[in-house]
Amino acid sequence: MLAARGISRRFGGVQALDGVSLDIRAGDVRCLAGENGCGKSTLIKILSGVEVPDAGEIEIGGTTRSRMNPADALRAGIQVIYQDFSLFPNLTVAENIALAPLIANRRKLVDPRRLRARAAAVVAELGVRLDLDATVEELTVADRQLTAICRALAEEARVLFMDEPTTALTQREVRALFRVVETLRERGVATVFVSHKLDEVLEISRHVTVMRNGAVVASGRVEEFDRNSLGRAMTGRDVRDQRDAPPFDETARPVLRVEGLGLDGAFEDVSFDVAPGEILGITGLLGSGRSEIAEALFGVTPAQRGRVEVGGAQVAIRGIDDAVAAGIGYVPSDRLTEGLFLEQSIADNVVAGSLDLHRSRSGLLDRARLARTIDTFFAALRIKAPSVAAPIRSLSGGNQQRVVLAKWLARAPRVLVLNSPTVGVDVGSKEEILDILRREAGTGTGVIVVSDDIPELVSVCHRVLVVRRGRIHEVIDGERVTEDSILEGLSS
Amino acid sequence: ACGSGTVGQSGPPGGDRNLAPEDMRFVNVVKLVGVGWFDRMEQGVQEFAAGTGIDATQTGADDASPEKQVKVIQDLIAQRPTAIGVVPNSPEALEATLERARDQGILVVTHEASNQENVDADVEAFDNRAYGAQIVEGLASCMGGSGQYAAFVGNLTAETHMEWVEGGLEHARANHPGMQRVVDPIESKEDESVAYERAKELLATYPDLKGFQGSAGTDVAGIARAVQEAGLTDQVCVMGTSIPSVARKYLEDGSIDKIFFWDPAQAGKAMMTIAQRLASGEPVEQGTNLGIPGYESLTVSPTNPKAFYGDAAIEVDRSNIDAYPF
Amino acid sequence: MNTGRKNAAWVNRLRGRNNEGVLALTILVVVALMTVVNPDFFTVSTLFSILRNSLVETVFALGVLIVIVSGGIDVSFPVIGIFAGYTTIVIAQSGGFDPGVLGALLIAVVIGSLLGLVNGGLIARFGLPTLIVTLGTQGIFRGVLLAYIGSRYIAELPAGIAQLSTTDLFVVQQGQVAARLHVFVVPVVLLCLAVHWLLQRTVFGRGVYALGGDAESARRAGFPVVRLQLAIYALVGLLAGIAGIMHVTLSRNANPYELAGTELDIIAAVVLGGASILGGRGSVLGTVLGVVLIAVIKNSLILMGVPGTWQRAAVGVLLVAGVSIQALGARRKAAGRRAVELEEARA
Amino acid sequence: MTMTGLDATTRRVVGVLQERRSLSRLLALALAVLIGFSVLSPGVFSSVINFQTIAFTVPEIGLLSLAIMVAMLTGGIDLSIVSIANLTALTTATLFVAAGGAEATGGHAVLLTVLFVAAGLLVALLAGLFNGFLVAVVGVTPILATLGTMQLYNGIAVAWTGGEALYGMPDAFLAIGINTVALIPISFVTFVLVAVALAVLLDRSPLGTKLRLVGANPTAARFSGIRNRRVLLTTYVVTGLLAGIAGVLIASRAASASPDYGASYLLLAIVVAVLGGTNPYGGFGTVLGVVLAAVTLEMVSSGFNIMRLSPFEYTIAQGLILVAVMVLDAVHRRRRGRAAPPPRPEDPAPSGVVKEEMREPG
Ligand SMILES: Nc1ncnc2c1ncn2[C@@H]1O[C@H](COP(=O)(O)OP(=O)(O)OP(=O)(O)O)[C@@H](O)[C@H]1O
Ligand SMILES: Nc1ncnc2c1ncn2[C@@H]1O[C@H](COP(=O)(O)OP(=O)(O)OP(=O)(O)O)[C@@H](O)[C@H]1O
Ligand SMILES: [Mg+2]
Ligand SMILES: [Mg+2]
Repeated sequence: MLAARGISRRFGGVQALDGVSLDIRAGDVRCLAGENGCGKSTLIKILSGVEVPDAGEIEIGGTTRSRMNPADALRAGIQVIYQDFSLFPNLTVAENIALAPLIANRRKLVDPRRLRARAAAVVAELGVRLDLDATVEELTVADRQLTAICRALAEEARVLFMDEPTTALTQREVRALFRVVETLRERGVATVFVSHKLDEVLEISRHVTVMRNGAVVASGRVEEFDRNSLGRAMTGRDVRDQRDAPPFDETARPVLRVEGLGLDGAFEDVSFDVAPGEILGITGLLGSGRSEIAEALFGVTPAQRGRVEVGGAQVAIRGIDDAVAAGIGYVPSDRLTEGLFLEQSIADNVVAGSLDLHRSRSGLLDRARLARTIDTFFAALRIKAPSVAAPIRSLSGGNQQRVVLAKWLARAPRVLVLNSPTVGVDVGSKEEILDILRREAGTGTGVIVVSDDIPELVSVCHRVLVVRRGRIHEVIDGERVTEDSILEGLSS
Repeated sequence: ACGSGTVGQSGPPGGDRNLAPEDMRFVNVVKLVGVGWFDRMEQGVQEFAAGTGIDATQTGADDASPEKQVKVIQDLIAQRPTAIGVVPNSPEALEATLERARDQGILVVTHEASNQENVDADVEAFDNRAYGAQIVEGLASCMGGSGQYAAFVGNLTAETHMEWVEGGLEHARANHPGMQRVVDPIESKEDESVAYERAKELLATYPDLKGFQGSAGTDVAGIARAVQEAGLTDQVCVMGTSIPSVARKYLEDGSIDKIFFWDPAQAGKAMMTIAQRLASGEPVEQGTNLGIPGYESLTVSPTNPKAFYGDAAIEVDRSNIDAYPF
Repeated sequence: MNTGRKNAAWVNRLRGRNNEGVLALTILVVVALMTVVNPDFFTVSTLFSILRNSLVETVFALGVLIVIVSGGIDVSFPVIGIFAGYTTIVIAQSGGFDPGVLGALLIAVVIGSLLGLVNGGLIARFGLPTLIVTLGTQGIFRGVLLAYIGSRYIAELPAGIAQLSTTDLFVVQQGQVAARLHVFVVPVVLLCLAVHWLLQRTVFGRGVYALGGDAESARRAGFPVVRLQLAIYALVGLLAGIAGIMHVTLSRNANPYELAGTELDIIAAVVLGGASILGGRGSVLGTVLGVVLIAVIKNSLILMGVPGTWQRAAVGVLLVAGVSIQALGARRKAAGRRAVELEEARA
Repeated sequence: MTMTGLDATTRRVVGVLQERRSLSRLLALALAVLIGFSVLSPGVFSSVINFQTIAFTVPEIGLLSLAIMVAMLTGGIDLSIVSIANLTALTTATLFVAAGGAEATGGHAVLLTVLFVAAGLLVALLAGLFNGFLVAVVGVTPILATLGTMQLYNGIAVAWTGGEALYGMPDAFLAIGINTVALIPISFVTFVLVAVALAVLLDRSPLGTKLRLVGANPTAARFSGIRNRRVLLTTYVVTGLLAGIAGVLIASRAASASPDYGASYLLLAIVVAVLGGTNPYGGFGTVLGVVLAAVTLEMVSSGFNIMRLSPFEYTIAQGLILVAVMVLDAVHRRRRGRAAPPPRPEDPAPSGVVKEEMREPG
């Protein structure tokens, strides 16, 4: 139905794809797995006409071509949920969903009522809740992802590519999506699914293709793989996956103490301590208030009530500046918007938060020290890039996230708050990032991980707070931190 | 230095070059090139060149900004012409540049800049205040010697325009006590549409307004449009500086009553002729006859011994418009 | 709680997607203030006069709106306008024929579109930054106009146009002064409606918004981005051509030195009208209000009795105040939206 | 290349590559212009006096272009620079007139000059601060804020002087604009010193990097603990000061101050800034590039004047240069072929990255 033959693509010094071949048959659900930067997205972009390959052929519906453009691909029935969504932030959800088909059908006029009706039908079919008249930029990341999914389903597709479609979704929405995939499969639509969540991969797909460094290294029926073998195929080594929360001094004075924190409409009466070296997890369903707590601690949307003590001294967090001054660092969940300067270099991104700490006595930047800092973190965090001068835009997700981490580690914060730190990060990188957190905690930093990735919480956290409806519902600690107990806390 | 009101007695600056006409090069730098007024001036310069055999040309910038004119003159300095004529956009902004030109032995003759310091001579078509008085006298006779009038200038920073307007106001105060100027001079930004808008606003604000004095060439045209549209062609007098090509249509339909100007061709010729006299060591002084209509007997300015006035103002109304084809 | 939310939504609706409401309110406040200072301000004649002063700017602003919404910027449009307007007159004169109103319009539109296509071609073909291209072409166009087509003031327009110059839609006699509404308000209103329809109801128009929202996404969604950009800049040129011939007609002469230099004012009016300089946002209504606000500010100072030497400063003060009110209003709106969002998250 | 030998701030960004390329292209252009005109008009273009002329004219436009560049680094623009320059000049001139400064000589004159220039620059600083206030605190889009203040500052200048130009500065002051040291105009020396200082500020101080980061992504800057408001305020103070220094040079060269000087500089300064490789949408730009661009355009303009070409032809040439440089760049980029296309300055950030001033509580 759609096939790639020997596709290669080079970006500057990076061989993103190196002779990749792939066959997609009607009714197949094929998973593309691989570490960050192994070329999954690039392959999808080439098959959907967004990127042009250096070499190789694309076979579609019996004809062979060396390149395509997006319109060709759309007309051939190829739909894509892009990793970065590729939505129009300034248009409404309805338009984002139903506009593209009009172009493919070469229509000239837009009838807003029909357009909205079409979008409504798609949203209903998927069984999700979306405000059709909201502009996409007002949406949460999860709703944006849903919008991107709906758009791909608006047209009858023959091949549907989903590049990490579930990163921001809740269980319930993931279920709904899987049901749709199943229906499409029955109708003969082929789906190519990319995800770093191995459980999902094993659950939804029929076939698995594993890529590494731009080449296919394993391919087969899903039954031939399990978590471990899949991880090994992707990374070339065994991926450790068990709980490892290094010990810390529980009696030490807390580095962070939060008492009675409250913000109208978001959370209420939130109190907890974090000891130096402790890794505290905060979890909850989407909309439970977990993210808002993190944002309040960093002063993005400050709390209205309650007190915060850092290192024993009370601090009033009225804005980001207060939080930074108090020694709090924050790794946001939306790293593209809030974490990174995409066009700027790795070097600039790493030091963006600590420029003032790198002054020499003259008040100018101490360039030697600055270079040392950059190189130290570039090496210590094992950021994969040709040089520190490379723009962030050219890095893979896992590496981008390491840069955001480096930015805060360079300030040596007393408390580091991370919001969904491993979203879209491959299993290998994820384990390395968690290791970085363990090491950082080892230096006496208090670490707070806000996440809904339960295995991840189990892996690193000493203690997990479960938030429901804006309140701390349960505190799970010590040996009780298991996937089951957290799931129970979330759903009970 | 020369309180006597004579320039050029000491011979040309930069040593006794005593050049033959064909070895001389004169360049006239105008406010901006391409517009009717300065095209007409260029004709004068060309006539001068043809008559004397001197290589005389005209140049300027593409808009009337002082900084561009400075640049044009500075670039000329590198070419060392014998003399430059300058019609400054902003006399004060040119002082240092003109000084540099003179330091390089270049003769400098200006026009429309009676207070310019770093010049060898300045020639004016007339005394600006007297000219302003002449315009307001015309307005007075049209308005019957009394009533409200308003005055426009191209820019509040344009010194000559301000002198015409103030000279006119003094004349009215002294001779026509019944005449009142209603507001400070209004700025048209040398833009006809602005003059039009302002005139409309003035007519709305001062229902008894009976006269307008324009200064920029397009002022009277804009004012005339406003007056005509308000149906007040016969009730309101419009006069001021302009050129026939701009004003012709309104003079013919009566919405402009009279325009005043001087012939730029003659002025350009006068500048070049003075430059030539200075270059060949002939003096210019009170009473000098340049042999150009309007410049047959120069008057020394009472305030600046290097500035000379002609008597070249021209009044044009419907009856004699056809004599001025520019 | 619920009513609070409804109120917030209602207030947001009133403000409009692009803050048009705040702008309208600002205009009302300014007009009210002026009327208090000088009761004579509030007359039909003032109204007509402000409308007339906004005609040409509005047409230019429509073009600027389209290009700004598409995420680009064009600073060459006034030069294109006067190029088209002046050249049309030169053609008529040298050809010794009277093209009539429609003929003149046609010539101007063709010239404007062609020049716009030059911009579009450079931008779309080579993927160049729009500001830089149009800065370059405005110099080229202006130079070509003045050097090779003409630099003289032309006082006599072809008869058809000359007649249109003084054609009014209607005239209201007010004491000594007659208030006239020029017939051009009709085509300008039609143009506004047409551009509104184009932007809101056609795939092309939504493509302009999509392009301004995210160019790469637009490409991925199958929009023919290159053709879209060509069309956008040609359209800006076309509108500039119309504005240029209108300007010549209204001023009853053709002066090639005019218009150049007004680009920043018009861009500012469009941005004031709620269009985002970063693209993707803006409306015809907002644009018209932006143009009108600036016209009100600039054309009422004599009526206000502001002395000549203070007029420029007064325009500055009013402009700064106007844009500040608008900015504060936009900020409130963002804050309001966040409150609603939080509540919904909890609900 | 050793990692440690690399210096963080100099090798920032692609940038690095891209900027170097645009710099070398500009340099090639400058040399071509220099050689071209020297051949076409031997003895005149390449004369000392002509280079001196160019050195006299570059500082004013160069400083104003640098001001535009600084504003563009943050993704903004400052349209009020020419008004600020004139306001500065008028302040200094007014003080000289009031103090009867024209007659001052020797040490007294020097003292007055220092004092009054400082006062002028203070006015420039305040004007810049007000721009910064509008942009950073009130949240007005820079193009709107500075369009308003451009009119406002110019209006204040007109009201203050009644439109007349002011004279009466002592020779000690005029020396700045007129005198030369070893054939090099003092104003050019001043310009070079200011440019070097600015380069140090932008490349070596924390502020420089912050400025670019705020321009690149204001939201991420806030989330990195950068105080956007303070950075923006400083930005517009710096542009104001640069404009102020330009104003001092203008006044000392023209021996006078007027509210209407330099109107044509505004668009030209924008042209020079973008020709010098500044990205109008923020994040990229170098002092060296802008200086090179200013010198190049001034040379072209001189060459055209000397060749007796009409100013209209120069306008055309200026536009052609701008477009040609950009087109060459684009073609070159394509020919490099398969390499990743450097992000177009215009490409809005990928979806999700909404370039919007970040929500700032309180
Ligand atoms: N436009 C680009 N310019 C330069 N390099 C690029 C570009 N796009 C991708 N790359 C590089 O190509 C390689 C493959 O990237 P790709 O996005 O396909 O990875 P991926 O497998 O999708 O990773 P992830 O799981 O993080 O999404 C990476 O090294 C990336 O840095
Ligand atoms: N002009 C339009 N504006 C908005 N939406 C449209 C428009 N035309 C079609 N659509 C929507 O796009 C969807 C797919 O288009 P398609 O051409 O298959 O529909 P259709 O029902 O066959 O239309 P038609 O009867 O006009 O041919 C339709 O469900 C419709 O809701
Ligand atoms: Mg990917
Ligand atoms: Mg159909």
